[in-house]
Amino acid sequence: MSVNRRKVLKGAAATTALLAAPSVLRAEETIKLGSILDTSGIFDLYGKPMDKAVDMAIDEINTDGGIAGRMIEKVAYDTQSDMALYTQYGQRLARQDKVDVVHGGILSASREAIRPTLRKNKVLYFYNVQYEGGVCDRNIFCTGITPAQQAEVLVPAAMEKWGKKVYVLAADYNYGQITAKWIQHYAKQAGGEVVQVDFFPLDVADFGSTITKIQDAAPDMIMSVLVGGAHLSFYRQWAAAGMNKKIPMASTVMGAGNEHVVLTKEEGDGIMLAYSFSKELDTPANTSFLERWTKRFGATDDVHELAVATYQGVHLWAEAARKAGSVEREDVIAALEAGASFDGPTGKISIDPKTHHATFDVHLIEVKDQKMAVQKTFVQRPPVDTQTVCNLEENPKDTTQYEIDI
Amino acid sequence: MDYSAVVVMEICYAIAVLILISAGLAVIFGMMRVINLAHGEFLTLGGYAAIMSNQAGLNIYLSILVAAPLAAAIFGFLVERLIVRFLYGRLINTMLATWGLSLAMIGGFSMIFGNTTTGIATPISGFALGNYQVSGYNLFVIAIAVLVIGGVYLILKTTRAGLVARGAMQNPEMAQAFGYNTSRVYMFTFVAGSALAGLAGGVMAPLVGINPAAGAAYIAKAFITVISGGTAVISGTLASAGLFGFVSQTFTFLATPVVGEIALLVAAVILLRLLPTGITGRFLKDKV
Amino acid sequence: MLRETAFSAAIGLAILVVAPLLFDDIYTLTVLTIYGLLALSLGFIWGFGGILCFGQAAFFGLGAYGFAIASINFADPWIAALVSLIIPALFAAVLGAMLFYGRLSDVYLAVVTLVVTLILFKFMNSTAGNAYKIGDARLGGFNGIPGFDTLTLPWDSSEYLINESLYYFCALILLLAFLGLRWLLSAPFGRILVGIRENELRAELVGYDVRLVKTLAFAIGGMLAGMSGMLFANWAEIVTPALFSLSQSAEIIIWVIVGGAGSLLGPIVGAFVLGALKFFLGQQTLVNNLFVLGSILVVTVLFLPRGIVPTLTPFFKRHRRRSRAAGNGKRGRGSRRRARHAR
Amino acid sequence: MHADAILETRAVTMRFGGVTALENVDFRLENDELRCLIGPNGAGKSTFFKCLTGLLTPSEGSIYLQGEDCTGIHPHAIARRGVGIKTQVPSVMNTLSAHENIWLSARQAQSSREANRTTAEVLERLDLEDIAYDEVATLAHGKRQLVELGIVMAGRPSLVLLDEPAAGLTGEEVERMVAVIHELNRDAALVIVEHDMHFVRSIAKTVTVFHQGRVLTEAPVDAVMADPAVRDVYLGKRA
Repeated sequence: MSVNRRKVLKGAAATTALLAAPSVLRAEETIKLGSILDTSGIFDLYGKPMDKAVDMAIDEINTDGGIAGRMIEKVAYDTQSDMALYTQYGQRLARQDKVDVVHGGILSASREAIRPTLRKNKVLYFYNVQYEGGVCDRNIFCTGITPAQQAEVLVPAAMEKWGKKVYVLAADYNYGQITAKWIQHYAKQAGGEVVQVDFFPLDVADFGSTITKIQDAAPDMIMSVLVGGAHLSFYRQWAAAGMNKKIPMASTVMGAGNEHVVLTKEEGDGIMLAYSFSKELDTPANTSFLERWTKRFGATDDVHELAVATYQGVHLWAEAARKAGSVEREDVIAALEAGASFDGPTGKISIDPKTHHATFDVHLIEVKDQKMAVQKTFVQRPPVDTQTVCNLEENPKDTTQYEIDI
Repeated sequence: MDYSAVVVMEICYAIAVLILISAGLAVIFGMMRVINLAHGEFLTLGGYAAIMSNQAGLNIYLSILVAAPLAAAIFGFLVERLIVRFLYGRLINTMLATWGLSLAMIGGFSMIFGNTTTGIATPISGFALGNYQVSGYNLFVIAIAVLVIGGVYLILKTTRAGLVARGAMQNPEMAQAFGYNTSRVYMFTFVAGSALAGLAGGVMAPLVGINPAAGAAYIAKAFITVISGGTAVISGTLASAGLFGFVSQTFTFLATPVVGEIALLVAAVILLRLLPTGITGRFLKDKV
Repeated sequence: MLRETAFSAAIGLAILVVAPLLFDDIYTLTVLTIYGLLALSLGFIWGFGGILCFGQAAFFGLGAYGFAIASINFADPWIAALVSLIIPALFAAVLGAMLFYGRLSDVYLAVVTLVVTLILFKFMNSTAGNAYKIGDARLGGFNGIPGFDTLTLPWDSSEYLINESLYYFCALILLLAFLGLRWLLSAPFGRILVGIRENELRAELVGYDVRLVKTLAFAIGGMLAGMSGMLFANWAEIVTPALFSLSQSAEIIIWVIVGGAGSLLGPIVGAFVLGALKFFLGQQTLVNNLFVLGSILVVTVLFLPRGIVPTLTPFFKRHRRRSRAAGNGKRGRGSRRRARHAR
Repeated sequence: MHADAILETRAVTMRFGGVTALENVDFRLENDELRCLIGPNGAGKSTFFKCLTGLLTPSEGSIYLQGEDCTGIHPHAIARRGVGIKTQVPSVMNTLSAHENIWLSARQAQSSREANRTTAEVLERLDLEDIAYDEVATLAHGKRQLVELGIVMAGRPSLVLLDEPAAGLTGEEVERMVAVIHELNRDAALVIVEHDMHFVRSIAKTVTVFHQGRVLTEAPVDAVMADPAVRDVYLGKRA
């Protein structure tokens, strides 16, 4: 199927290329980096800082002399938190703007909306977001943290501290479902027991009955995979009932949208997390990164995991392009598979050639006083979940997003 | 035993929330036959007002109970004068115009406040009910709902203003003939409805947090509750909030929150199929 | 009549053929055409049947999901296309029968259609688990269904309808739908439908089964919306629960009212103009898109309650054809109100 | 049992909540008969009409059309059995033309071609040809009454119900109405609710008097007008 389609596309691309000859010449001068993010609408609390991160990374690369002497130019579209617009702008980036690489996409649905388009048009794609894992596609690099990378660190640590009975609350979509499975997997491995898993659609904001149910089950700890603005209410209502003093909690997502700053100290304190980035990570690289961010944008209030992943994603791509001496898709892929790496605020980040997912440091974190205090660092964790299903070295033609069965 | 007490309290709480979020819409619909589809954003506005004034140092109860309804009332006044008053008697047109207003307000909120969810901590701590921890703020919400319903009832039944309002709504020409300015009555009614929406937003803010699109979660439920209740403000809202609160919480406890929400919606469809003009369109006709 | 139809067909064809030359972005043009069909479906039942459906997105979503699911399960995408027409039409017929045989009108009708859409939205959103499967198709919950096979040329199953060919296919369907509805409105069924919009009671008292006629019109509207959903699925190559969302329904209503509910052309124009506007607003960050759309709706309702096209028409057409069954939305509402009082 | 009447009601009772609007109404109308219903406001005449057209279903009792039990069937089904009604306030399709209004009624049971012919005929009989293509909403009250009558005629009914056909008409228009009514009566039985006794006298032979939801009396028009009980009802002495 895709063969024929590609043929048609090639034909169409050739005709338009003829018509657009002058712009091809201009493209020799600058490198076009396509950015496609929700910088308005309900997901803009993720998208806006990511957009800033793209700008900052591009400027830094250009200040360092660009890539092989060529400067990078950003071509950005705001998808307004509307999935239909991803398809539209994705096509535009690939077919009209003819960018050399695309960074962006936030929700998994948005990534899936543009991934086929970019693959068919042979435009390299970087998805720099924490997500459920399992995408196996040679054209895409996923530099965000995946569930197993968090759960393998978080679950044993939390169980050791608090006890064996775990109650899981998860957002009812792909990410939540898959992360919940990994939590169950690692809980069992550590000799514990998951007493109950409850799923909540993303717009549920009333958790009264759930809090009662949890008390009825009397677990030793809660694992929260609750996502987004509505689910934030859970932490409030949990604290309002006084439960935060009775049953401790760990989470794989809380804090990714700076939830720990929105919540008060009383509501947030003591929640255990695992991320690759924390503002409180005390390394020279991170300190310098935050200083540069402050200098450019005034404050670091909005920096979060996804913004840093995006920043590192852009740099990682640039590093590979420099090594390859080209921004051609195949050259960049080869350089990344050969171990191109970037030393960013979270430490070293490189690509696992089998899965095109990233390997980086993961930190165990505790929320203290609206800050993410780093407890312990686990160096260079590979994407173990995607590795169980994906091997691009053996099947380079694979394009599936696998649902990992544990 | 403790468990059933907690469940009963949760059901009461669910009903109270429905009453609170619907009251403003019900007053406006019942009295003026106007559906304010920006109602959800009026709630959001109340929520922002409460959060902002609290962050500015105002006492939390004053923020919730005074600043929130006041802000919504002022905004409601502007909306009535600038938009709604040109559309009286055109139910569908008011719905469309206020829907537009609702979208514009969501856009406006995002431009002003950004899309981050903000909130304030609940001012009342939890307490133990037997073996269970229960949120004390839930009781506060229930109390406010009771006060709101009681207040609206008293105003409509016993005060002169309520009498004039009821009269003007039932027969504008006659009220006008008696020398009452119906335009002003409509205006006050709309402002009062807006204030109730703002109050609800303020009361809910500590529980659910506010973001620009937060109103969308309420408007559908409030709309359904009010229409299913019919045009009688008090008895209609009480009846449908009671029914839907009970149904949704029961199903939430038996299954999951989604099942609870879907049960509420299915109940509404069945109800309207059986009683096409709402509960009070069929029963309790002469009640307020 | 025939000559006029041929004339408008020719003009429509010319516009749709020329459009790609003027508008360099065929991909966006395609989706605008699809939105045009969606707006047309609501414009028909609202403007001519007097049925304001707050849940047109439900049929749109069902068409899109119907296609995606059927395409995964059946080898031939054209079978899937057929399925994606039948499902929304049937669903609309059943829902319509429930509404109209239950004598629901106005705001009550609005509530029920809205609630049904919400139920579908919430349901689709909570189908992320493995158990939600139709045949080989996982429903996917919030993330939707990606990666289904799209339409191919009927005579050559290896050539996909993409880019230009997809656009021309969509444009053709839009044109056919437009002409089909024009014909329908001049046929007895359409005239009866307009009569019912004008005075339901009277139509009933001369012996028309109002419930049946409205149900049929509603089903036709549902089918057209489903068809646009099917095309959308082909265009986007992914379907998500957002298709069922309240904001999707809102957008359809805004297209129709801004374009003008009393004509068939109005909704299409509304969809094209506002769809394009939304697309261009995405390229700037100064003003929030929702703010602009919402303000446009408020201003339209206040100052142009009949919409763009019916307001402009008199300037082009000095005198109306006298026997035409067309009216305008505003008056229609008034007489419906009277009809209700009479009952 | 004698031949089936075109309309017969047996013990029709209609209650709204606690209020009884009709009580045990027995009414019989022969083919080709023309009957007037009179009675003070609130006597139940309009409710009775609503029951006959199916807009209301009687709480008790039954309604027979040509011997067939039609209680509780839907208004459009009753219309299809040949019952046409002109309501008190003209119920027409306001933004459509007179032609379209009448055509829609004719088209219900006729083919399009036949309906065209019927429409032309009706327009001619009612002398509405010059305004046939005007929007009905723009017509004068009297013309709208005629358009509604045209709608009724085009359906070729066998039973016509007229609710106050003379209300609001000028003297000349009343005369025309009387003529139309007589013409209608050639093919159909009629029941006419009317207050204007003068008008009643000029058209009806038999009159049925409603009072407080019951049939008070049923007699030739002159006898009714001489009946002191009827006069009391109208003047309210017994009320």
